[in-house]
Amino acid sequence: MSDAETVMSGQETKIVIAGFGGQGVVVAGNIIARACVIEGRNVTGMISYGAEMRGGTANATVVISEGEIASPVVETPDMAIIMNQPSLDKFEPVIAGGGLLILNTSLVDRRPHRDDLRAVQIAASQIAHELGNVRVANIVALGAFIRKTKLLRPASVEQAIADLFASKKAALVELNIRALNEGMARLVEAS
Amino acid sequence: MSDAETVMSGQETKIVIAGFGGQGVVVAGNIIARACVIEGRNVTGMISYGAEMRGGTANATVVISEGEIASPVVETPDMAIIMNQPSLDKFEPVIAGGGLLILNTSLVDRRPHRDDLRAVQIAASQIAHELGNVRVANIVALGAFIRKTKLLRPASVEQAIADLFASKKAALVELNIRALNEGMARLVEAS
Amino acid sequence: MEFERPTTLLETRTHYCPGCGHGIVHRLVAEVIDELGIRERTIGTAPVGCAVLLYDYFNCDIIECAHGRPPAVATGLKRVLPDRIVFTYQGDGDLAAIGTSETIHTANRGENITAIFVNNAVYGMTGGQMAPTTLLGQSTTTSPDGRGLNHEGPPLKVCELLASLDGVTYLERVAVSTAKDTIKARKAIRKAFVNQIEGKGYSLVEVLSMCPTDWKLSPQQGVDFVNHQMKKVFPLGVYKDRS
Amino acid sequence: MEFERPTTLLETRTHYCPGCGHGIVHRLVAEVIDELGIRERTIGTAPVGCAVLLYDYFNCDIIECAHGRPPAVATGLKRVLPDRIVFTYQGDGDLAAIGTSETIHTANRGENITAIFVNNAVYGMTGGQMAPTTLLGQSTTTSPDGRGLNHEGPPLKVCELLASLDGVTYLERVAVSTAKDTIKARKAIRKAFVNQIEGKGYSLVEVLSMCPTDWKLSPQQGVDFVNHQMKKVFPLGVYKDRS
Amino acid sequence: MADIKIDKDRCKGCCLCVAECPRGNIRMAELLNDAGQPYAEIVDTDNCTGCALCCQMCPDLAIAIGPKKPAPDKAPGSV
Amino acid sequence: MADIKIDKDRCKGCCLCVAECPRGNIRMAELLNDAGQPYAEIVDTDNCTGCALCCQMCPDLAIAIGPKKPAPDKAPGSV
Amino acid sequence: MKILLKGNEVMCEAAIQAGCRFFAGYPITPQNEVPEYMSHRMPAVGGAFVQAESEIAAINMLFGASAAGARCMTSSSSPGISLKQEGISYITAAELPCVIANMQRGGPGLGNIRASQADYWQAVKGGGHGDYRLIVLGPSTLPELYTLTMNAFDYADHYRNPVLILGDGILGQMAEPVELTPYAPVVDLPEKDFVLDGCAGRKPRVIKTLYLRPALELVHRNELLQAKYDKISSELSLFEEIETADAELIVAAYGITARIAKGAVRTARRNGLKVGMIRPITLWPFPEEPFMRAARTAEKFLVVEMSNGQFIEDVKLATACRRPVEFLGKGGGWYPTPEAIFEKISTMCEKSLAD
Amino acid sequence: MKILLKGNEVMCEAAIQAGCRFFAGYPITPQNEVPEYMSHRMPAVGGAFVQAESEIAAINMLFGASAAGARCMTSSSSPGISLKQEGISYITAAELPCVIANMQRGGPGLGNIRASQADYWQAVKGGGHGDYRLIVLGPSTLPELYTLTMNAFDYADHYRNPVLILGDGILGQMAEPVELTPYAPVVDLPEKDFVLDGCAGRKPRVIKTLYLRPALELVHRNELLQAKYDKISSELSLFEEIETADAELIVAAYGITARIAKGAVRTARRNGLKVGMIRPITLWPFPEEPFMRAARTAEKFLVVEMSNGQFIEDVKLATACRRPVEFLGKGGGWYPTPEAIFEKISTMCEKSLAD
Ligand SMILES: Cc1ncc(C[n+]2csc(CCOP(=O)(O)OP(=O)(O)O)c2C)c(N)n1
Ligand SMILES: Cc1ncc(C[n+]2csc(CCOP(=O)(O)OP(=O)(O)O)c2C)c(N)n1
Ligand code: SF4
Ligand code: SF4
Ligand code: SF4
Ligand code: SF4
Ligand code: SF4
Ligand code: SF4
Ligand SMILES: [Mg+2]
Ligand SMILES: [Mg+2]
Repeated sequence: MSDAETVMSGQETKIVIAGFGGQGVVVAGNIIARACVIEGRNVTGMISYGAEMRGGTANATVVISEGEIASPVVETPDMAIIMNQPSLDKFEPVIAGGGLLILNTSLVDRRPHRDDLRAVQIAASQIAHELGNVRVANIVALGAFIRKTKLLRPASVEQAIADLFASKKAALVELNIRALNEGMARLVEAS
Repeated sequence: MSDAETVMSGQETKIVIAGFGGQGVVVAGNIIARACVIEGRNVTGMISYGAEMRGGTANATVVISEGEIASPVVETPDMAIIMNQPSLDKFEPVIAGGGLLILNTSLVDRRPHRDDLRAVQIAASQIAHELGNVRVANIVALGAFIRKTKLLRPASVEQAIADLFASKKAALVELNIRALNEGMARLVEAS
Repeated sequence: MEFERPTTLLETRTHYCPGCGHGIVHRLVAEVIDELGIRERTIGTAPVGCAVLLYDYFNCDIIECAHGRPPAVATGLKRVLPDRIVFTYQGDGDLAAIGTSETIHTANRGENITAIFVNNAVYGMTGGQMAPTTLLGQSTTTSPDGRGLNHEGPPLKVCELLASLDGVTYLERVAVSTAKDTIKARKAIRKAFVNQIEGKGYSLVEVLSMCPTDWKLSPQQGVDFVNHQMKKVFPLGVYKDRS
Repeated sequence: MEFERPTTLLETRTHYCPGCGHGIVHRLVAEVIDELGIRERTIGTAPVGCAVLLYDYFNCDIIECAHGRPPAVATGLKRVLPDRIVFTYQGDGDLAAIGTSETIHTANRGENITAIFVNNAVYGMTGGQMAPTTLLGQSTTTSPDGRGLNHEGPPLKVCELLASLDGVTYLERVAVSTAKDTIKARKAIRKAFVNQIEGKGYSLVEVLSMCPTDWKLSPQQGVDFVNHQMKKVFPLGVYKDRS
Repeated sequence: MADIKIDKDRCKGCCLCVAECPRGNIRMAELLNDAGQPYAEIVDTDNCTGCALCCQMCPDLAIAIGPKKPAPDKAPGSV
Repeated sequence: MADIKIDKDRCKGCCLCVAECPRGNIRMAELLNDAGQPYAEIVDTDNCTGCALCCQMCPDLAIAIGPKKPAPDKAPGSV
Repeated sequence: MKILLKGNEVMCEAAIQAGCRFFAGYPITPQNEVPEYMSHRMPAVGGAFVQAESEIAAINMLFGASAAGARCMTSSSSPGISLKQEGISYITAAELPCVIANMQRGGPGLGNIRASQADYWQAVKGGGHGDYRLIVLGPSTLPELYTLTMNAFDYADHYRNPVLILGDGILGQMAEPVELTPYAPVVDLPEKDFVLDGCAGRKPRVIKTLYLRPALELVHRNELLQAKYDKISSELSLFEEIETADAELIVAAYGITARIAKGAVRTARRNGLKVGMIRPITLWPFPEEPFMRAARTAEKFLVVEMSNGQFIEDVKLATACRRPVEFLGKGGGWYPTPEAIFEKISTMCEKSLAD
Repeated sequence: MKILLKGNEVMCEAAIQAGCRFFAGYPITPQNEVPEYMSHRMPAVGGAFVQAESEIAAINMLFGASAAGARCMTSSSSPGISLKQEGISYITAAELPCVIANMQRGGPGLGNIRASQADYWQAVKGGGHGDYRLIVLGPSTLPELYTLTMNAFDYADHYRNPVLILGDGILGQMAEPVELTPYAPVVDLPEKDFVLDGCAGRKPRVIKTLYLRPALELVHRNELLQAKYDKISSELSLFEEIETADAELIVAAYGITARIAKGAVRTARRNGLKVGMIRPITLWPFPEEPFMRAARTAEKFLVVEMSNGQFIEDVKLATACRRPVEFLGKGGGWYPTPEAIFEKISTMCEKSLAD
């Protein structure tokens, strides 16, 4: 199945971004959703703050669709950006068959067990560290994600980043855009 | 219509005792109800604390019946013990046709307007004053009531008084029983 | 000396019992409103308690609140209309039992309102149950053997309690059990309103008041109870003045 | 010196954030329960707040209460079982906002219980809103420009407030922001439990505690915030001791 | 002497004024008012100083004191 | 020297112990623990006085100090 | 021997007979006799009476007292009961037995202090949040109030569920002779294995209502609660039926209203009208069976209630809307007379004849 | 231009656009963004934000703010809304306009912070005491939440009645692009002749809910309120109908559940199943007309709700129990997927064929 097919297979594309609290998964989800708005597409986003309170993992979900979106709640994501090991353990079992994983290999130390999933690797935390701020690992992974899925235009994502950090320092926007580009450049197709 | 007829005319006999707060109308109602219990009759009692809060008039109602009592609420009393003028003004219009009024002439300065009611007069406050305590005016009026209606046996009423004041001084019981007898003795049939 | 009914008080005869302190407190508040010329921009809050019918007596806008919530209602009113004069009038059950939380937080936020707190050491309206301010040993319908230290605790002293709050501007405890006290009480109430006019924040005047009916005393004994019993436990005076 | 996990504390890893003061307070309470040998007759009340999962950590009977109501629940427990040891563990939102009334009246009734009050100047569990104890100028998610005197009022000082209540036995404010403070805090908590064992009435220990997450500070900065900011506004010490 | 009046129908008979009057100038009437309550009355208007202590104490605003008539023996402007 | 141990999986990496140790005897390890968090480690057990100040401060009870071994040079009953 | 007591006192005495040993309440008319009575009787029997600082404190004191194993009770009237709604949801979620009385008064708001039945929905559907159920009892006379109050403690313990006694101002204030029969349990009373009294000799216990992990734990918890509610529904259904067998018109009413309506039904029968009556005693679980039965034989229904129409919805649902249901009721302290009900019955019967 | 906002923020922004200038609230998940948003936006537009010391204080602050003439709002989630019940009864009795939002979470008790619809009865029947009604709106998407929130202020002012926005944790927490259209009133807005702002130039005004004298004054007051509720019922009925005309099966759902169910209905149609849907937007007044109509043509109904069965009773009443109504729902933070609903629909349709 090609990437484009994945997008079209259902009416809706369901994405989860998962990691530790502090890894910026909510920001990543926010950027995806904003990019959709820029592209005029239907989108819903949601932070699953369900079972966890303090500590534990955090995750954000996004649903993108060309039609009306029924449920903003994602139970079987088509795609997942996995920022750490516990998130892989948690989400691997529920990803839809044929689904896609973007794995932050810096903090994920195994390959998926399921063989009906596709995976892409990116040393996101490592790369972020190289860029001078480990907190942009989320954006690095996001870069890999959009490069792989072609779900969004890089320009929209850049715009979304610029909008989101508009009130903050310009340097921050720049750093994030660099992270995005690194991510797009350095993803590794898993064998 | 004879008194006995009055009692039997409906299944239930509905009585109201009305006066100023402090005139002991609740105590009078309580004694009637207790006397009924002693005689093994069905009875309900109620204090209408409805519209008035502080100040104003107080009234107690009693329903006596040989069968089951439907409503403990009395809207059209068959009999009324009227301890003061405002209570006459208030209750005269709602007494059932052919009903009976016991009027405390010490504080009621007119005769009933309606001609379908019967009235008995007793200078209850005056007599109570003579007995040394104006607060037993209620019992004096009660004496007149039971004498006139024969609804209850004087012995049951005396017993009820004794029970009610059991925890208080014996002198109080005695005073109240004297008041009862005075009331029975000194009622005046209204012309 | 002239003595006339204040225009802020309607002609209506009150429903209060003979010798009840509420009537005096009503007059004092009305006189102060008259004197300050603020009747037409004043909004009062009626409590649930014997004074619930405040609107039958006061010739100004009045809102009747849920039991204990006048401070919250007053907060809403005052925040929307900062240039109006808002006062609460509350009993001890209302202010110091069910409304404790609202009282403390409204006071501490320093809401620019005036609270008139009528402490009669009992729940008047409901027929004489124990109040937070009931004295030790005082018997009520729910403390038939007298309030006890062990189960009910000592009386709650509202002025002392609120005095520790940094947000509060002015606290005074007065009484209406002698003519002299009454004259002083008026001064305190006046000050509590003037503070508000001057934007100085939360003022509360606690008024020791008679409830002869629920104390099961004559009016004269009621006055004596305030003078000889209550004043001992609730000393009169200014508890805070940052105005 | 030996340092072991108290048996009153289960092995479970807590859900608290790194540098959160709750963990320290838990340990202190558990150590005191161990030391006094009362674990098997102690009943704790869990608040709604970050410490809601108290029962996952404490090896004794625990009841989780509605937000702000632990003092009332504790009253019910203690009146039915006067020879058991009952403690409440509450945050500043729980004890000093929604539960103000319950706190004051339980304290004033002199209920023979022990209250552990964890003051971290913010609503931890719900994500950092302003608490009654938030400092002036401290910004939170609901006081984004810093708490202001005008609209929010000054921080509420619980020990100072309760100190005026005649019914209260013992009040002390401590901190867990240095090892030395922690050792002192343990002594205060011990005393608050001993008072109860001896039937002396209501004791409350206020613990200044860190919430680095909602203060948006690192754990170390959190400790500094307690030491340099909070202690100034909330001076440590004994506020009442009638024991 | 003061222009003092007790509104008998407003009076609830609490007697607080009676106790408060420094001149013992108020007493309870023998009769009841229309509301059925005893009421207070001034013993002697001439004996009243107009100190208004009774008014201060009356919970029912039943006592009013009219404006002082300008004392005829004092010329306007004097002290 | 004390029998001090830091449970690395209980440690949440708050560093409060580090700042508290009067001997500068605690540091953060380079690695992350299983929960993905940095953790503290004792620099030198021999340098530890067993004062337990670190333990007093640790919000996660990650630091334990074992019972002091009876000092061999002190005969029981002496002092 | 029968003695004359006010309804509020009857209820208290029944509670004490049933072993209630903790009472917390806050004054409110028309139920002030309850805390007043309890304030002297409770200490006399070795129990605890607490005049709470608010209705909220009172219900939460019950939360503790019940957890500590005591039979316990609180009482209030409409506005005060509204304040207890959060507590009621918690106490039901925690499955703590207790008895709550609502002597309803006129509403909404401060209203007045006359009798009312306008808190029916609050009681039977749930004024608090979440899916929960109270067992709701609607006594009609003081002897029944006496018995049902004692039973209430049994149901509460048997099902580990709060029981609400839905009375009203008339029931609380009226006096009637009552035989104070001794207490005897009506259902079996399981050992209270949830009690928190210190963990000596056993594992620590927890009473809680928060269920976070795993994500659907609370859903599971709700399933268990629902299973319990289903069980209660299948086991507990109390009602009184009067001459329904051949009735063309069925009067449906509960509580004091049913007592009054009964008078009207008797009169109607004396006047040859084929009228019967169903009086639910348990308001939840709602006794559906007699209604379903009657819906097959009767032509129409008349609901009488002291509200603007709440109970009527349950009658419609119980009869599956099969028959027309007319209504006689108002809120705000209105109560019907037997005469007014009889008149309504007559009109309805005449109309039937005309049809 | 559409912007991406969380539901809680959308609601706040709509309120501000509609002229809301007073907000009081107390934090509770999942609606914390509401006070947080209001704490900075309200002062920015010259309004007042008060973080109340409790939910009870908050609702009573609204009592004052509304009396003072401001458009005002409070917000909370289930346990907090339970605490407001007394205040809600008062504010409705006093006929003070205001807007209250309930972003429902799992219950009963402390429950959890997932989404729920188990406070339906509390909202539409009345969790407080007495006969009163809230206008209850159940938005299903964020654009609708935006519009309905603005409308809520209009309905409140037009009818002098509180309006409750019955949302849930998903609606509050989800983000969706919304066009922030400018506010325009949807009903006419009478002059507020009840406002207490000092009696300069007019007679003093009173706002009260106590009616003691004459004895039936409160009954009369209730009659007036009921007349108003009848008027609202006859005028205000919002709902969405999807392919009901030829539907054999009608799905009934509201709020976020309806949004999810819609997906299932679309799928069903694509699969050739004759399925339609009715989505009440006003939950009170309940839109009976489309249900009555559908009960004539459809064979059966399916109710989907995130509770153990509350909304279903209104569906049964609105259809006069004419058709079988099946149920898909659970309480405690359960929510349906479009797939699960579709499955249920399929089973029901198969059964129909089999019949
Ligand atoms: C929520 C609620 N609880 C209780 C009541 C009943 N109630 C009415 S007034 C009152 C207390 C009155 O006492 P206080 O506030 O001291 O006023 P007072 O009558 O003594 O002036 C109470 C408990 C109520 N109306 N509402
Ligand atoms: C009735 C009710 N209102 C609000 C909440 C939401 N809530 C949960 S915890 C909390 C405050 C927590 O703050 P605090 O008591 O200071 O404890 P901390 O988390 O800071 O230790 C609030 C408002 C609730 N659960 N119930
Ligand atoms: S009961 Fe007490 S407070 Fe109420 S009116 Fe009478 S004397 Fe005054
Ligand atoms: S949010 Fe604050 S109080 Fe809560 S666990 Fe984290 S640090 Fe502790
Ligand atoms: S004014 Fe003074 S002197 Fe005159 S009656 Fe009154 S108290 Fe007595
Ligand atoms: S004080 Fe007033 S009410 Fe009392 S007796 Fe005197 S005049 Fe009458
Ligand atoms: S016990 Fe004392 S010396 Fe040893 S590591 Fe800890 S703080 Fe440092
Ligand atoms: S204090 Fe405890 S949790 Fe914090 S770094 Fe040190 S050992 Fe780890
Ligand atoms: Mg009082
Ligand atoms: Mg806190």
